[in-house]
Amino acid sequence: MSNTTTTGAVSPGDAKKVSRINEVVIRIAGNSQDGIQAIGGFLARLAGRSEQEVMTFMTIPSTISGGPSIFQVRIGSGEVLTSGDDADVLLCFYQHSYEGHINSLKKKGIVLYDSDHVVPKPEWQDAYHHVGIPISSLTVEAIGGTAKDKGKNLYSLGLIAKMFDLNVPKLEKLLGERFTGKDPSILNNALAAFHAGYANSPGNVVETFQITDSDKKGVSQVVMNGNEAIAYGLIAAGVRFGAAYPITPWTDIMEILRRELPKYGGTFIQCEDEIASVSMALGASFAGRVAVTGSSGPGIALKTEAIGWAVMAEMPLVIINVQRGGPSTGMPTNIEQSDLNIAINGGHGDAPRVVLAPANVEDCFYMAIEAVNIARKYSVPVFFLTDQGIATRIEAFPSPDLEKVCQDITPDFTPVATHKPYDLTAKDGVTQHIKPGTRILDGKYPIATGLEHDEYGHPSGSPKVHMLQNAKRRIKLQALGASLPLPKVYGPAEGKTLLVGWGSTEGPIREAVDRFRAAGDSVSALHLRHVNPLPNGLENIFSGFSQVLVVEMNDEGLYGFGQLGSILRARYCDPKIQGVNKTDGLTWKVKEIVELVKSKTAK
Amino acid sequence: MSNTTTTGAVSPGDAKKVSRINEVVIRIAGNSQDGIQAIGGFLARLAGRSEQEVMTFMTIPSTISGGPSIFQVRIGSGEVLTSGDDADVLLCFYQHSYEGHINSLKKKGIVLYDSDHVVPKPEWQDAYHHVGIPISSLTVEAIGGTAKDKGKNLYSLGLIAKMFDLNVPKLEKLLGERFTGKDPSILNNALAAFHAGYANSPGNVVETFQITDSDKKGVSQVVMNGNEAIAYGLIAAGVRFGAAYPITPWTDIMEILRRELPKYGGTFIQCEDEIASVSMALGASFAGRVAVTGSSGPGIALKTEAIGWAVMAEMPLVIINVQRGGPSTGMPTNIEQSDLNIAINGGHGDAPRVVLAPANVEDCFYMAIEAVNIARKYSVPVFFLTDQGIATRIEAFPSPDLEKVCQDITPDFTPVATHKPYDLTAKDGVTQHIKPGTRILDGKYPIATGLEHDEYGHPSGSPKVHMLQNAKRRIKLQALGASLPLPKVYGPAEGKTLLVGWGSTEGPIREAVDRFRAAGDSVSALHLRHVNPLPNGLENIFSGFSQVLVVEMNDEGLYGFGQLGSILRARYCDPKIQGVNKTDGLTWKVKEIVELVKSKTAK
Amino acid sequence: MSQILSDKPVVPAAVTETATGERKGLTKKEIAADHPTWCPGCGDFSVLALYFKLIEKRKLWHEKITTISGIGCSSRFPYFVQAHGAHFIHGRALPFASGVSLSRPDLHVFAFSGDGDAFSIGGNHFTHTARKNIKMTLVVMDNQVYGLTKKQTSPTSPLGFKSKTDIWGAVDYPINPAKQAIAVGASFVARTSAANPNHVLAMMEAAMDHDGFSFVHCLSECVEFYEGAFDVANPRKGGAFNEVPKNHDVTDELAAYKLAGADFPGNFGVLYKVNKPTKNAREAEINASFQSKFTGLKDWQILQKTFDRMK
Amino acid sequence: MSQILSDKPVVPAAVTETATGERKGLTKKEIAADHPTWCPGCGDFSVLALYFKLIEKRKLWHEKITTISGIGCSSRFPYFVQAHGAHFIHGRALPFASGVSLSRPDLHVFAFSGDGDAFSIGGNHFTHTARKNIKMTLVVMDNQVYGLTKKQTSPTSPLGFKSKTDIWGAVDYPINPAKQAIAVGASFVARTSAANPNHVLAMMEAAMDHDGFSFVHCLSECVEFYEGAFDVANPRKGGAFNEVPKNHDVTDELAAYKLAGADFPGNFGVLYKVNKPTKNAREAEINASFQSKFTGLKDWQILQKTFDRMK
Ligand SMILES: Cc1ncc(C[n+]2csc(CCOP(=O)(O)OP(=O)(O)O)c2C)c(N)n1
Ligand SMILES: Cc1ncc(C[n+]2csc(CCOP(=O)(O)OP(=O)(O)O)c2C)c(N)n1
Ligand code: SF4
Ligand code: SF4
Ligand SMILES: [Mg+2]
Ligand SMILES: [Mg+2]
Repeated sequence: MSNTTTTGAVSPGDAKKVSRINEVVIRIAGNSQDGIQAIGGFLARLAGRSEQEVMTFMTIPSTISGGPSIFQVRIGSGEVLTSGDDADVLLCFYQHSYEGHINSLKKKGIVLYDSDHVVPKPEWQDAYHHVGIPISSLTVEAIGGTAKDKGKNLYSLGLIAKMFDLNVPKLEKLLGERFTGKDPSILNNALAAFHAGYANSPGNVVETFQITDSDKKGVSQVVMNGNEAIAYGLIAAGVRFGAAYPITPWTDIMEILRRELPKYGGTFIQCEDEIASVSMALGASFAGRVAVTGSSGPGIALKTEAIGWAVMAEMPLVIINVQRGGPSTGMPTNIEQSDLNIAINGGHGDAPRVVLAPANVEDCFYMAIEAVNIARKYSVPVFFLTDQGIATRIEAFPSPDLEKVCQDITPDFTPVATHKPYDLTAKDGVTQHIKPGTRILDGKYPIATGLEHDEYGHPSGSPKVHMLQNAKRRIKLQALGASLPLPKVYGPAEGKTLLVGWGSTEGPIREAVDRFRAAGDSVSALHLRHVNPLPNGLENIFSGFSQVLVVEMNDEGLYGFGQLGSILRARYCDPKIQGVNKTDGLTWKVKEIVELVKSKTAK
Repeated sequence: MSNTTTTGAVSPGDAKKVSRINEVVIRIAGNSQDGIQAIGGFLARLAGRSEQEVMTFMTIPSTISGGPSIFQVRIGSGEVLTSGDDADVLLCFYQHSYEGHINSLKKKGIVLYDSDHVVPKPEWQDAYHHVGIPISSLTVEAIGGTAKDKGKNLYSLGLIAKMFDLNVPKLEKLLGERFTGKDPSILNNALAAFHAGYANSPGNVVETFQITDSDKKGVSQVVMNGNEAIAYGLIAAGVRFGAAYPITPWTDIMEILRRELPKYGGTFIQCEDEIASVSMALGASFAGRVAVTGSSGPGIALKTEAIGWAVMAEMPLVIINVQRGGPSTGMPTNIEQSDLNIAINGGHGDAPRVVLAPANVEDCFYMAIEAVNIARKYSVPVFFLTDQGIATRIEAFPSPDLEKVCQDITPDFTPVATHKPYDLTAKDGVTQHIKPGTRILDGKYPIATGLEHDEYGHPSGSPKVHMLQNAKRRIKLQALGASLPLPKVYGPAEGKTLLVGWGSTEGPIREAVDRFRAAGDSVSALHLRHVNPLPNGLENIFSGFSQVLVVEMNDEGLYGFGQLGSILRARYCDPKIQGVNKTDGLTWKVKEIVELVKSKTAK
Repeated sequence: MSQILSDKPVVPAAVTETATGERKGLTKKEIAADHPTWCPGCGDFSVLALYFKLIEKRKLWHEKITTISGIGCSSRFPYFVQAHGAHFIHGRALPFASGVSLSRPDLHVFAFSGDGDAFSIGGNHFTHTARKNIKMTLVVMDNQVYGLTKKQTSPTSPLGFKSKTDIWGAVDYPINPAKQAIAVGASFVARTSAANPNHVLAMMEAAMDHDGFSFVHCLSECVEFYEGAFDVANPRKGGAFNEVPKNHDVTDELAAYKLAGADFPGNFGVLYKVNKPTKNAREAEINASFQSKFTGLKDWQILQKTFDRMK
Repeated sequence: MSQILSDKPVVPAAVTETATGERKGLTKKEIAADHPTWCPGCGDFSVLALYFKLIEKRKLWHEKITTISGIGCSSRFPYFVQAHGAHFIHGRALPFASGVSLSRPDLHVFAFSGDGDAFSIGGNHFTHTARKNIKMTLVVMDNQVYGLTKKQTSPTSPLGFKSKTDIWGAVDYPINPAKQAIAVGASFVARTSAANPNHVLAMMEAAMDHDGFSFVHCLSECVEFYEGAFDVANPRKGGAFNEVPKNHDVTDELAAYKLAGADFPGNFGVLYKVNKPTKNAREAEINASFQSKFTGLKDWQILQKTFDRMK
């Protein structure tokens, strides 16, 4: 909890008093049916509307019939980089939630438990401040017997609202928005449960807290998870066609696009499989404007052949890969960054493609637009590597200026005199297709093709042409690499250790840097959002450090360097580049990074 | 032509004389319908029966209706490493064959042309020794008007037999074997055409040649191409089930297995697509003994998802990949080594797999057996990366001792007391599946699965289990790597430049080394047959050289190091590792390697 | 080739030995493995229970049954059965099962699949496994929705079904699995419903006894995402369970096609059943004819003969 | 949703302008591109010539036709036509063409495919494109063999056909493409033969005019690997070209199914044709109903409304 020392820790005192804190981590543990994600969602949204930063973390049960599930939310008035290693407050509904998560509570933290279901352990009484409330029965009392299971989340929201002196009118408004369009009795019940919780003032809660005002006053924020940010980013970018097949955790994105695109005259098609969907998206890219497809793990593997066609035919396409635990069906609801290899090197033949990886939820939105624009500009397939962590993580970020950000990318059908889609003399190898519907006055029409081809797309078996076209496909990406900005080092640009990350790990890595520096260790961080091609000039950054540790959520691999680590080593041949890896399917805790980095440094 | 200086070059003299040579390169150029592959095949087979070494090279027209095609054969009594950069004799049937291939003839070489179709160019008369024979009309004369197009290859074989004083009874026997079972008039026609050619003694052929006796006297040889060697290697290894879908140049292998396996009680299934075929092969591996699937380029991409299952389920499988020019449909009848990336890194998640690459046709046979045995021993999918070059290249090699080599790998169905297929305590992570049909006395049966799993194969969402099972899958391959023999350096073990190759390029690289060393340059070579995992200890070999050049038939890639080059750089972080790459779809000429290496050395 | 030679499967000795011994049929307890992770009330429980019953009743043994599936709620099946099994990838249970069937004539091969698994991503394998008549039983637990991925439209979802990918109601015409199976050449096609246990068992038995590709289309309700989908076929929910008319000729393709096309939920029972050589038999026949030419030779000797011709 | 609203396609301005002008129909010379690489005598030449004729006769323009294919001899088609085209990957011409069709209502979308491309690797796309009734024309040039890869068994090869993968004669029952198409819901199914040019043209025209997924199954001889395969349907080779009986009701599914199942080569002509809403129309309808709620708003304003709810 950053700055807690200066603002007062969340710990019980002798008398009810109000402490000002600048952030809090709340973990809610129950079963997936308990609506704990809803409580988390309300808290996150409230933080967004209060110009605070917020980050959430949740687990999804891997069994079909549901089961234990948690939602953790961290709200702060300063920068919030992770959802927090340890909680200040643990709200738990069952004995298993209590016993299973007490370890994630800070020493002296508050455990708020449903005394209808939880019997507290004597041996933990000292370490944690226990507050028992018969949440289930009080909810029944408040809203009647039937709604029991549905209301206790809102009752608990009331408890938390009271404890942290949250803005009740804003919360009421959020509840109202959530339950609009439904039977009004539902909203009334919800409000009743919430107010009952708010009114309850358990005797041994001796302190309430106020989160200090944000330093971002006046900034209007939106609150969403990474999958939503990607879907809306694509819409803002002008994408109007997509096709896919469901798979967790990609599915949300297709569900959003399926239901939203029609508003914009666009269409999203659920296909019979992943191969059909990448093919259909390519058909639409060929026919008009860059289309999107997406998947996770196994579905990405199935799209590989068609993506190779996109490389050869130089067809723009955005492929969203919401990574999950692999290999094979693996751990579908867990977090991993192990698809970098397939994204960069998964094609047969020499099939270079662009790989981007957003660092956080806001980045999901803007980088989706960048992905579309790179695909269009370079006529290439672009892999967008997000992961299960960002996908379901909720963050607040400043509302984008949509009038500026939204793009109109309707294709141009003005007749042209002549056209060579695979012009070998084009600067940096960058060419564009014209679209069906466009008349070509010299009567020579191009073919988009997966065979090696001449400049019009007609088959060629010429050795020279193959070398030149291979080079064209490579040079385009080298030109893109040269155009990319060098990422900024977090922390001093020179020092002992540089932590390199990519994708969703930016937050925990930065927080680890903060901890190191607070302890006097010379550690900085570099975050790569453009993973293939890499921006030029990284070697100059690396040269400022005596050790470069690539922090990734994937296996160390046969030779011990992880997936990005191996790529950096191959390019720079710098033996000080080493890996820090794990594959437990969970986001990095800051302390895990700190410990592993220490152990690597000790060596 | 090695040693030609000591044995007399193939060049015309003043009087008909017999020169003894130790090798010759003959290129036959015509159209694909002319049966030029048959001439080449007879020559190769004859060399095999004469204990000579032989290597061939052919091109296949990429258009459906056929077209220009060549067959080149190099026969020698010493070691034959390549099919030869330049020909000693060019036999050409048409003007386009003449004009298109004269460049590949050595200066002062013999061009033997069909004067019915070819008008020789005056400007080339000096550089090459021209011998015109009305092959077409003489063939008609010999065997009648109808057989015209079919016989001229055999007529030409006669001409060549005479010119090189080939063993006529052996050739007659070969013809006899080839045409057994057919209408006897076909054989008679063939022999008639052959003898007519043999009897013709063109006035200006002033010299005949005799290839010196082989130093391998008494060694019985077999003659086949790489695809045949793989198919028979798999049979020798005990593989009795396979499934695939046709694709050039993989198809021959499946055609051979489809027709041969029934003799051994095995079955090969042509499936509806590549996904079905890898799945069916995995079903058979699960059910009994390791099965095979295979493909080229696009089909390999389609198999990726299921191969990921094999990694996760630890199911043995051999995947033959006959590489061709990529990406996408690419150049289906050309040669390339550009599928190393997909073989090693093409799976989603952390999905390490074994990758082997045979160096020549003989190696195709023995390495197919090794592939099967690695798959069995380590319960892993094994990629076998051959290429279009080896696939169609004919070589002679000592007849294997089949009684020793052939394996019986019938599974064992003896009941077991208990069984854990994913036992985490197994040494080096190496475990074996038992097969359906096996009774397990404790009544706990395992599931082969693509989900992360406990030791019995039942799903597990435990972070710890995922880390441990990921490690198990990695450690097995690390153990395999540790067990691999370090390849021997060709040439001195220390020096200036080390050329590193893999797959079908062993021959040309060695010949390049020979040329360099003959010219006094300090160049050696190292050939990797086990590409993933690499054998341990290569760094010790590299340390003996000031430059390590990785010679590959693939694109240099975004950062300039080629596919294997990048992998070696990532592992060893040794900046002296650089790439020598080309993608013209043709086998390396020795002189190309020499020139490129020189240019890299000059830098 | 018109006659099927019986190719003797190489039955593992140890097992045969035991098999002729005095082992008793398995009890339900011995067959059940993990407790199913399905939602309480899911139709798939019933299918599992009847598979257990089939194994009990027909005295099958653990090591003789192979349970194979793809991915989906329904495809979790193998984990719940104590027998050799494989949980393969989405949509590909059939080719995997074919690999087992074609190489192990001594095993009973059962594949369990969902409507998405079998008819969407796996639709082509369904067609080709059926046309080749590969011996095995496929049971599709059709809930007309994607269960595991939480409520998307499936290829059997009816028009108008409101899923997360068709919030306005499904617009794509659903397929009729039985019709497709008949048209592409399946030799056994039956329809049943998980809500009628006796009927499910009867269909599974008939399917197992069929020498060829036997397809059991089993309606199985997803109580989580498509509650009440099959009430219309459930007498206890006010619907009607109409069996295939007694006079239906199961070998008459046109009649079967017509019956299969009846309005949902149509008729339950065996719609189509013809006997024709299986792919297994055809391949065994090819093998027998080749092997007869090499009687008494060891494998290496057969290969030697080939190599002798390559000299 | 039962009524199809007509969603006005955004026809590119420049083109419409020209279109209303005085352009004449194209000549064969203007339509022909590369000289076909097919073997002399290949049936595919005829199909290409009739496609040219269709373009000439119906006064289609280069930029309005889109020719799409997979991989195979037949799939080389787009290279030979001067029009926007795509030579996609093996078996996937249909989903690619669907992407064109669903996003560009102003274009004529034609896909050309071989029997392996369409019914083997591409079989599932065939099923699902048909059931969704996506507007386009698919012409399958069926030579009952794999041509490009040089003579392997195809899913339409008859039993006993000696290919390189069945040297003893094919043992797998072939599929009947027309039957499969009808069973899975295609709305237009016709059969023709490249040896009968007038008939091919008539079928292509009828297919093009059909508002939905139109499938033309065209026998097209591979003279290289399956010579004489269709002599039985060729009066010039002693066979008979039997047309669909005059009294056949093309809207009667059962009658069409029965006719489609007649012994090879069966009857030529339109076997089945029904009108039902296309996927294109259904999606346009959804769009129209949503867009009517946002009339006058710019795209960014629509998105702003959504973001306002995410605060
Ligand atoms: C290649 C691939 N694509 C998608 C998925 C995600 N997925 C898992 S199950 C499933 C469909 C489930 O529906 P169904 O087959 O009807 O089975 P049910 O869950 O309804 O029993 C999907 C799309 C996957 N695991 N693999
Ligand atoms: C994924 C993939 N698998 C296999 C191939 C090889 N291949 C090319 S065309 C073809 C089949 C050709 O047969 P058909 O579709 O009937 O067309 P035809 O050549 O007979 O016109 C095959 C198997 C390929 N190009 N891509
Ligand atoms: S989601 Fe549906 S199909 Fe899956 S277990 Fe639950 S009820 Fe059954
Ligand atoms: S191989 Fe057959 S299908 Fe292909 S072009 Fe030649 S004749 Fe036509
Ligand atoms: Mg389902
Ligand atoms: Mg064909």
